[in-house]
Amino acid sequence: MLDKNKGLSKAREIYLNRLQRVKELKAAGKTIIGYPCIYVPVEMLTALDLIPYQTCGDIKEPVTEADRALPSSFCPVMRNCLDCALKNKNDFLDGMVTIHSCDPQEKTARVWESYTSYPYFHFIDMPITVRPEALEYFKSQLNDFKKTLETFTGRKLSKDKLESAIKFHNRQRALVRELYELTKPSPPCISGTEIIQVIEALTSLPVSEGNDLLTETINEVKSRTGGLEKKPARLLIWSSILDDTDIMQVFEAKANVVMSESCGVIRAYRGEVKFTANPLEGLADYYLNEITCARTFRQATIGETRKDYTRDLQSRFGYLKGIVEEWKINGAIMLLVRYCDPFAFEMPSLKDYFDSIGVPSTYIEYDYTVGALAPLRTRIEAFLETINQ
Amino acid sequence: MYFTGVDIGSTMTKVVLIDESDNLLSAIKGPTGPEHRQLANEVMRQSLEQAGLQIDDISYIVATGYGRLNVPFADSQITELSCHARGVSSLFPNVRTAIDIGGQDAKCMKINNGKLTSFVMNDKCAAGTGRFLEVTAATLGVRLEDMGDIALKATKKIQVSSLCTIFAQQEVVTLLSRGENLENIVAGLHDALANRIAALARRLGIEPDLVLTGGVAKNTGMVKAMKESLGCELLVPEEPLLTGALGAAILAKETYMKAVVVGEDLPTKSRRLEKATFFS
Amino acid sequence: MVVEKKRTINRLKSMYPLRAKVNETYLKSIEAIQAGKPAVWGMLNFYYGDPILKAMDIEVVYPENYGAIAAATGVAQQYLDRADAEGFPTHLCGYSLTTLGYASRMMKELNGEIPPEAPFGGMPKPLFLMSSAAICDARYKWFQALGRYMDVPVWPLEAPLPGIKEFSIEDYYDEMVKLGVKHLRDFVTFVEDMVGKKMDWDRLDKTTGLMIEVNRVWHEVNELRKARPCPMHSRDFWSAMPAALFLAGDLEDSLRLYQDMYKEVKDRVGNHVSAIPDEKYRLVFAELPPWHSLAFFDKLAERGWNFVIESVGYHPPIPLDLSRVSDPLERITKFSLQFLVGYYEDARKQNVLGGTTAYPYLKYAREWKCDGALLHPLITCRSASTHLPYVADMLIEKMNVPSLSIEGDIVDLRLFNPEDALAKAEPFEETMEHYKKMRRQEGFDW
Amino acid sequence: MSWFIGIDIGSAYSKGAMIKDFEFVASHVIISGANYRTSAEIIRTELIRQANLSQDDITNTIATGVGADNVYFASQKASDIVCTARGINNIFPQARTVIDVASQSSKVVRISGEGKVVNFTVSEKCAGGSGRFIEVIANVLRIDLSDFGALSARSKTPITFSTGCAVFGESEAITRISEGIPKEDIAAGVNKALADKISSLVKKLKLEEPCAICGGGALNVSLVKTIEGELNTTLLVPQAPQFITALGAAIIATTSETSTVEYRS
Repeated sequence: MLDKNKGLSKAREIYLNRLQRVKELKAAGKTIIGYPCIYVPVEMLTALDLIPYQTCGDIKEPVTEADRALPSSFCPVMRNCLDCALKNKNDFLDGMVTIHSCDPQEKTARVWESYTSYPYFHFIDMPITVRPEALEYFKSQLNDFKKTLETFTGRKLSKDKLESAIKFHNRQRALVRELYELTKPSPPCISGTEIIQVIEALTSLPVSEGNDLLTETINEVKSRTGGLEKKPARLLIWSSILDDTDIMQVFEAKANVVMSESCGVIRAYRGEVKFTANPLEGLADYYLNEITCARTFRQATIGETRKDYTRDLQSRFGYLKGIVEEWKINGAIMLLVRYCDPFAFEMPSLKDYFDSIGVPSTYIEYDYTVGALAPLRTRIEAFLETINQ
Repeated sequence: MYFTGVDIGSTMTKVVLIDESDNLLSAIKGPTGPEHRQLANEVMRQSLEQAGLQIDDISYIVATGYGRLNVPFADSQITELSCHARGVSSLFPNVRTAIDIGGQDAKCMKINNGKLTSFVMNDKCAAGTGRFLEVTAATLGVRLEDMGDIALKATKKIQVSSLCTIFAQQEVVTLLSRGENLENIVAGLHDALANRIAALARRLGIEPDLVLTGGVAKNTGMVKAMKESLGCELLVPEEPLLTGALGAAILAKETYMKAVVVGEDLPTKSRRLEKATFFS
Repeated sequence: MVVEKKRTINRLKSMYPLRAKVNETYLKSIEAIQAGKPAVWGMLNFYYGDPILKAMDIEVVYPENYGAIAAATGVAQQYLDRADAEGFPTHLCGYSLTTLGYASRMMKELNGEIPPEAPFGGMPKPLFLMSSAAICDARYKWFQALGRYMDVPVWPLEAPLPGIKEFSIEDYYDEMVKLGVKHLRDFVTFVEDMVGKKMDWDRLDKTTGLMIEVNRVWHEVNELRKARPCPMHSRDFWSAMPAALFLAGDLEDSLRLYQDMYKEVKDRVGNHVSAIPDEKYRLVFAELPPWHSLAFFDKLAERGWNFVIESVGYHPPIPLDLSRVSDPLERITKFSLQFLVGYYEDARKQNVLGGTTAYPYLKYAREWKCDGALLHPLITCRSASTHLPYVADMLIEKMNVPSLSIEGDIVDLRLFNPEDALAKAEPFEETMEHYKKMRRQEGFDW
Repeated sequence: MSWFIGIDIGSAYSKGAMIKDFEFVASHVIISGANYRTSAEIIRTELIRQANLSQDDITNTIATGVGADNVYFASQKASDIVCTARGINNIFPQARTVIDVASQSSKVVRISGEGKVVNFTVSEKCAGGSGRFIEVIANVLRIDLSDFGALSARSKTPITFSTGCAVFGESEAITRISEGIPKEDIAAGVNKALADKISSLVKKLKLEEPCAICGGGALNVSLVKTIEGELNTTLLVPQAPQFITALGAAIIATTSETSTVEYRS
């Protein structure tokens, strides 16, 4: 008999009502700070006993308010995200931390700040390269973030507070990776849909509660008997964002999705923050170097004067090879959210890379609405028909 | 033994009935209404009537197309891509590339001895589908089936925006109010669509033999435009609308025969043609 | 029926020699390139990289501009289709798709030869690619994507994008300068390695000084346009800007010629000479103009529409005294930063925190006394369009200045429909009249 | 005795209105088709027939709409936005905002007491913001356009459309049908999608009440209701909403006040 308030069922419940817990915490006198992008160093919020809450759009909500400030040919995720804010769905927030991870994030952040009036609002700039001076600059940006946080809370952000926060969040990253170990068996012990529910729950919980949820979930899934239905294909999904179960269910109807290289799934949990003399160094390095989002300009050798496409692909997508082998992937879906430029420019090269490691791949575009998922179903099924013969 | 393929497309529903040696016993076409199930039952009934058979005579039934999930009596579903690939290659054994331009989407398929090996599909932007011609035909007050012949009468090329159907439509309006001649505008529209689809096909890489199928393949002006923008020969089936249903029927036969060979018994659906209706 | 083009706009005499000089040098550089002189593909980089390449005497071609040329001469479509076929989503920046299609044609089909159909001498295979983080993501991802077609090194120029409020944090500015200077120093080393010769620092110093002075004078010219009636039309701005924005042409010539423009405009102000016959309405234009149908501005001029200020993305930074900064790289950095942050203090005072590229339009409307804004959102150029709805909202909210939005595109030129635009002119005049009254009632001074 | 005609050649429909002493005496609508010139003639003939007059009885004719250039017998042409403003002002002088839901685009115009344009906005080119969306879906659902409103009014659970491409709204509808969604929910979903687009246009412009609605879309009761709900206001609906712009043109004809501008470029 499953405990309704533990593990997967709890995750599902929170996923369906992400605001519930933060609103409780708010009522209990906690300070809730929103952030729209995984590039925001949540450790710094946790360290000051602030509750990080990832604001996200609602795929089922048609955009009406955001038209006032953003055109329709714009990242539908951020349009939707802002729309929810302008519909006062995030009014419980005590503040927002935004970041220049990509144009839509930056443009939306400024409009957001201009149309709302949270007690606290901060914008972090972010360089595009991983060059040393860029890293230095990013560190200084995090330091400025620290300053405004301290002014807002009236508390000092001490080194040990920050380090213990980093420990908690590293622990969370480790647990998510452990959860993903459970998709390695065939059939996998946990579905992509369930994982989305867990991750979306994490991004709306204090880190410690999130870690408990993860531990419960891992134990529950390990103790599962029989596992899931074995489907004819083991898929990898590569996307900018994948935070809704509707689309995941379309993928999982006839295949097992065993790895989702995307925001809303594993991207924020791949690496680990290193402990450095000044913790901000470790944070800057992790967020700029470790997170594998297409927004960062990577090349084989920094400032190279010779260029070689093969090595270039390696430096941009090399990490996928190990994943493909360990998780025995036999098909990859390159999922593009419409108008996402950083990922859109990547697509042909990514296909080159998948071809080079012998993984069949297919390109799918979607506009972050539940509107027309059926044609998408046809594409997936046809793709599976091609790899299963 | 008899086998049936049912293809419920966005605009047309087709049924093909064959025997074990691929003889075509009946082929039925009818417009797809909002009530798929009822229609599936109806076209199936007609097709049986035409072939002089009872529903229980059919050994295996495969459904395909948008509405493939709404065929109550179908034994299994296969996507229209695999079905088109199979159908086209049964008509043209040497086909390597097939282009299907439907009302809602356009598909380009790579085919290797009857099997779909890879594909690209446009279902996100109407500018690259048959819908492009339907919408603009409506704006021009011209019957869709006449568009092709009108295009062939063109005296000069007009460039029409291929970026978006809505834009093209507004451009047509402007061209009309400027008094541009109808034939040239229509030809411009065909070129715009052909270029979009040619680009889609190039994404996949074109190898001969190249076959054009789907409703739009009946449009002579479109076939000409496609040849021009692809710069190569095009084969067109006599009944381009039926290749999907035909492929489904053949795949039904192959699935069934394979099962017979390995001696497994296939799960089959009830053969009752209930008068199900959709919006009851 | 076609009517012969009427020239209603009273163009500046002094603009023509400047434009001629720029074209002349452009042709020279094409010849040089065709004679085998190495060239670099560059992104409009808001001064970070250009003075360095200029000081090293390296020819630069700008794929963004070439995209516009390809569109105007009608060759763009084949490159767009090609990029589509290569698997680049069609909703990407039209200029980038044109370039990618061009590169694919040049490298895959003509093994490095310039395509015969390419207008204006085409773009040769570059020595390296200089992209920029400024303004939009496409501008560095696009050059990275070119790696599919040619193994040439890419240098993405960093360009900080500070927060408007955050900008006032202690040391914030200094850190941006630190980044810029270190980054440019490494860039210089990179360029030295690529061309195999050393930087002539005196020359860089001189080039930088000239760049700053040219832009200062150019800024002063545009300040004069606050006069009523406005002496200089946006058409003249767009014709004259490349010398300051891309440092096209010889900087000493450009300086002299901008000074001549200053004299003529000043003279017009003195004699109340207007850029159009009868200035009824003063408008601000955003962002990229419809290059292919600029005649449309004559039509509007006939109705008394004067375009008195425009396109912040093309405007010189608000002048900043850098005479005491000795390191040219630091001067370049501060000058480039000024392009954005020059507006920040004012923006903060007005508490307009949205879009760094949005705020300047409010300043324009207020100081150039605009009755309306003509917005030109572009379907496949998000960076020049996404801030426009916000601009419109702020203009009407904060100063009762209405906006008219006319959609277009950078490559699919047919999307811009002058008839449609002109059909909206009449109601928009009623709108401008209404808000003129409103402004008076609410105590605005125009 | 003097009669005035306004002719509105839209990209889908052509409408004509004839007035005498600012009162409707005749009106007529046809599908524009490919030859606007002929459409204009047909309308004029019909208007004159209805009022049994002869051409010489017509004092002045003003043309508007995308095809205005083809109305060779018009003395001048006027912007459709101005015409809509004048037209609605003639019927509802109290109206300060008017929503025009036409086949190809929707527009919102704010107007002064004198029927002058205060401000206006037109739906984005590439967006499901026009009445065409409804026509297309009605066709897919095989229902008469006039029943569309009544049908969707029956829906308890309207579906959500991704209000992106108007053309692809159709694929979505078909998709939903194949998923087994009832007709009325799809119809209601379309109305909701269109109402969303329109109300965000209105919000963009800031609603000033009272607000009227015209154009073919105003005949769709459930669309009107949905918009009323989203803007939380009561909309004034004229008897013959699709003729408002033509009426405005006729009114302008009475006081030939409009600039003659050479539209060609």
